Amino acid sequence: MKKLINAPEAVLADALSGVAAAHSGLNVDTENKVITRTAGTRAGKVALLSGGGSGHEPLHGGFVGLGMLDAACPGEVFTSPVPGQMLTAAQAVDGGAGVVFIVKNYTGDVLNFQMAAELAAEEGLSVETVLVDDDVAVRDSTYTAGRRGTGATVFVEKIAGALAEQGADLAAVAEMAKRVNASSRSFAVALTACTTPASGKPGFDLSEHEMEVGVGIHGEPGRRREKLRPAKEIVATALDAILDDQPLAAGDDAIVMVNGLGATPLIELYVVFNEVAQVLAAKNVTIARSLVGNYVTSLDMAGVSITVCKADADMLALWDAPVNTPALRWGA
Amino acid sequence: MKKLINAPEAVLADALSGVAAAHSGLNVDTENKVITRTAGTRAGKVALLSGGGSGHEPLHGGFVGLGMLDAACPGEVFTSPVPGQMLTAAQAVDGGAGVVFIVKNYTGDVLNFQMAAELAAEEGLSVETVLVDDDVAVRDSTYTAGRRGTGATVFVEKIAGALAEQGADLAAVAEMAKRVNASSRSFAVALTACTTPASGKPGFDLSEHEMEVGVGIHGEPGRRREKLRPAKEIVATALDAILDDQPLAAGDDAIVMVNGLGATPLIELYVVFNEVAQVLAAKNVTIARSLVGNYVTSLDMAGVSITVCKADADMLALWDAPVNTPALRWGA
Amino acid sequence: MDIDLARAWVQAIATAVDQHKDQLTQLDSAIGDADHGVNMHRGFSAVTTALEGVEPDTVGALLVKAGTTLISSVGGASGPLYGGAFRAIGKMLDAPKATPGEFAHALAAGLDSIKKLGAASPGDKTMIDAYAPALASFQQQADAGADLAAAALAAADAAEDGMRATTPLQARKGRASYLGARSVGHQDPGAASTALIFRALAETAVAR
Amino acid sequence: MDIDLARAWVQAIATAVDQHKDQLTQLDSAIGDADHGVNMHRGFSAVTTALEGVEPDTVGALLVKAGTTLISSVGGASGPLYGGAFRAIGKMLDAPKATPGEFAHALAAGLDSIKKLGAASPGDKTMIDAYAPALASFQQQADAGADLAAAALAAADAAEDGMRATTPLQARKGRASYLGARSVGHQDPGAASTALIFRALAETAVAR
Ligand SMILES: Nc1ncnc2c1ncn2[C@@H]1O[C@H](COP(=O)(O)OP(=O)(O)O)[C@@H](O)[C@H]1O
Ligand SMILES: Nc1ncnc2c1ncn2[C@@H]1O[C@H](COP(=O)(O)OP(=O)(O)O)[C@@H](O)[C@H]1O
Ligand SMILES: [Mg+2]
Ligand SMILES: [Mg+2]
Ligand SMILES: [Mg+2]
Ligand SMILES: [Mg+2]
Repeated sequence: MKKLINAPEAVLADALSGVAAAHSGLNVDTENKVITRTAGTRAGKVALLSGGGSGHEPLHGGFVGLGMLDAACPGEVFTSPVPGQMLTAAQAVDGGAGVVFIVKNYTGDVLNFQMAAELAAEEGLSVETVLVDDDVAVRDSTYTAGRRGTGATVFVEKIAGALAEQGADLAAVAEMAKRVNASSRSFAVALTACTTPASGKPGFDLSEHEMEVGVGIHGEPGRRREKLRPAKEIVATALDAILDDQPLAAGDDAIVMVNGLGATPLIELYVVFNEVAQVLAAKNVTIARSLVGNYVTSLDMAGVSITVCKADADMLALWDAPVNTPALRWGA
Repeated sequence: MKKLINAPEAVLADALSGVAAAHSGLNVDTENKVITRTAGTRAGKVALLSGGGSGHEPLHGGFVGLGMLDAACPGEVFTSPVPGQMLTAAQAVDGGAGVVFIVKNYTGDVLNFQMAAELAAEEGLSVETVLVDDDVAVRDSTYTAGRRGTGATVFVEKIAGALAEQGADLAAVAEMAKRVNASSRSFAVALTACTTPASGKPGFDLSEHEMEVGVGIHGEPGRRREKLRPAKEIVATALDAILDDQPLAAGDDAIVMVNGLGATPLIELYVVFNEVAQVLAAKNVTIARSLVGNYVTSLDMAGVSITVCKADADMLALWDAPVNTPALRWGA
Repeated sequence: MDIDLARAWVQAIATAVDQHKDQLTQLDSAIGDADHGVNMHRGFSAVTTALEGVEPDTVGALLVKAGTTLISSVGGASGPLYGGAFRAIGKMLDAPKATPGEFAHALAAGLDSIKKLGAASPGDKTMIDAYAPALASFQQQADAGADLAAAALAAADAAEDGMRATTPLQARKGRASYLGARSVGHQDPGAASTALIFRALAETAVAR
Repeated sequence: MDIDLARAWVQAIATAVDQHKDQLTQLDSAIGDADHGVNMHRGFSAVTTALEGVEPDTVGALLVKAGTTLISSVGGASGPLYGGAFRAIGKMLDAPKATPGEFAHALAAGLDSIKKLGAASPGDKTMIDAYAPALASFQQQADAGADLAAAALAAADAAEDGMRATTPLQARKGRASYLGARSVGHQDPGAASTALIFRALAETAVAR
């Protein structure tokens, strides 16, 4: 294992200290592992709180700030945070208008956030939980754990965060978060496995000519292993899966994210984005807004995820609203 | 070689089409390989032009926009652009007040930009060339090619770009660019080699327990090979080299960049930043501004570069001025 | 079961988890996210610390504290599931001692908690596939009048059988479910840790 | 040297570069940035295209065009250096034909151009370490009255000797200089391509 760290067990604490040192706009409670805005929550503003295992940076801490999250709770690497973190965070950021928990759909995250929501309710806080489950590589079914939450989290946090900043109430913010999630689909492909600091070994072995298709963001293998193919074909596979589940019609607007999984050079992400743009242009779908870069990563995994959100005018306007976080900033 | 590409020879063209599709604020001349601002250069504003081999994204195309570059000329991967690109770009962005060429100090870049400057002069353009040579891993000497230009390029482009936006004249902008370069030092360490699309193989082999110390951004081996060490010790080595060459005194302000070389997870960059912050705090040096992320990359190399600029009040004010580019944005 | 034994059991789990940390993580690496050993280790280290110097009046108080500590230190899926289970077990044991029959009831409450929280059924390739057969064997022995050691031994054997039987299953819950048919052929990490928990119970009871 | 021979020479270089592309890139991978083969290939492919259908009146016009094309297509350090050299050679050959002595003078102008642009000296582990001995041998043969083929053969041998002699040197110019002492033990890629250029000259002249 080759990592720029001091010790596997120190990664999270050291990184949080680094976040604290780098971003004066963030307040990092290193003891409780809670990241909030230095400015705090405006009285009467609905607070947005998210969290999950670490190793996906900039998610979620990098999205704390004006127009997006009020608090992030980082767990250990690939491990859900514990209920106490969310309770501490919720109490810290509640502005009297309630707190929306944005939870990626993984059993661990769901259970820990659920317990936190119960504890918060006992403390008199109003909490609404929104599940993100956009990964079409996993088919939804009542008999399974359901689809994973991946790239759409960024869209949910940005758009619902903007609505909260505008003063919408708890129900409205939660409702918009759900709408964005319902409109978004993702699909990912990995060229290499990632290595968690604790395990020290890659999660799986891939030959020089193979890729894992339909991977999540926790280093698990994908739905199937295939021969590595040109970017154009990989994009076709991903967009087929996405558009099969959420058709887009000519004239539709989309917000598109081409996201690196941690070890993918930006030049390759632009190659991928070019292919996505061509496919959508051929369908007369407009890429109204886009992100190309590393937003929801998986440690040192090489690969890409593509997220497409079928966006309405409200979503686009909220997308354009000011945001000022370490990883996403405009208009502020 | 595992890359998200269509073919090695198509990488640059495909990526440029991707940049064009992703950023409406950029105008991409895919034929001549020139990236400019869609808005063009304000009449009377000094234009900033940079360029170099591709594979360092977001450098330079990702820094084209308000408050930073007017044009970027991407060469083939790790290969200087040709003079014709710079001539085309200079003619496109000259606003009547002249053009500053920001050139990283590599023989190829220097020669190609020099020829371009001659051609531009023949066309009646005023051109000032500023060399960036911040990498202290390479000792300066009149008998060698001199120090490499690496991370400080971002500082030079940001700060000189802000000054140009404020209406300063050609000499003043070039002078500020030189001052920023003279105040900046960098040092880099690699955990893995990178693989260029054309060669298809890693530039060197490193065992699981080794790192290359004092690498550049073109996949070349470093000054020496060492046993992989904890982040704290790596940072000590890098900062020793940097501060040895450019001492910082208690009370000094610094702009610090902890930059991933392409395949480094952000969580590790924060671990490194934390160590940098501790060392500088112990010297009572203030990290007045900072960047943590992938800004000057080396394809899929895992590793980190640290850049420290001893900043005066002018530089800090210009740093804070509005910037609106794909990779750096605030206040606009 | 009494307070000292309960404490010894929890400590034996901590020791077993410490010894099998890498193995649990490797199992989780194959079909999950490579953290189960680390999670369990972090949790039971915290439990050991939390119980130091604590002198509860009931078996239940000790186990509830263990469960609460797991919830507040593990994270992941296993934290709430195991934490909730220990809390449920503890809540049934509001006395300084418990007969094997009472303990069987408590263990049943633990399984119910896991099922309720995680919504998994036997055969979904989870910790339930070790826990359910272990509970059944324990119950059977207790019903037949066996002592704690004998019942726990039977439970540990059954847990290990159940754990091994997860290998051919296709996962329907937890992260392994994302792999679909590719989860077949790998043993479930949570079932493995459940087997450790029942083996620790057996060894502690036998040593008494 | 005449116009047809010059054209054949440039085409022979293109063929040689095509055949040795990977080898040049591998040499550059060891102590540079792994692009010299690709650079040279891009450049001489462009030259081949640029010269198609062009019927210059002088040897020089053809070589100047080759040089200009290299400058506008190669990039890197080798583009301006080789491009400038071919332009300098060409500028000395303002006629349809040149004697070996005149061609030697032109080759000398090419080396001067490289030295002037790159500020490298013999022994710095660059293309100069193949070019300079090649030029010296060519000059010597021409002075002794040898024909182009004989002079070019001697030059090609000397270039290859010079190329091999770069291996033990420590680089002081170009990217390889960044490696300091670690550049020792590797052959310079630019010296290798220079050897190809002189070997192509010899083979073309001999074939005539
Ligand atoms: N819904 C569920 N019901 C019961 N057990 C589950 C469920 N989901 C996961 N598990 C158990 O949890 C184990 C994984 O725990 P752990 O690796 O610590 O958490 P995570 O999956 O969040 O990384 C699985 O091996 C499985 O036995
Ligand atoms: N200053 C110089 N003078 C002469 N030749 C040089 C100089 N710098 C580099 N070279 C030659 O250029 C070769 C490298 O060319 P190439 O790989 O195409 O360009 P780059 O180094 O820009 O990637 C070196 O092997 C060396 O022979
Ligand atoms: Mg986990
Ligand atoms: Mg090069
Ligand atoms: Mg796990
Ligand atoms: Mg090279």
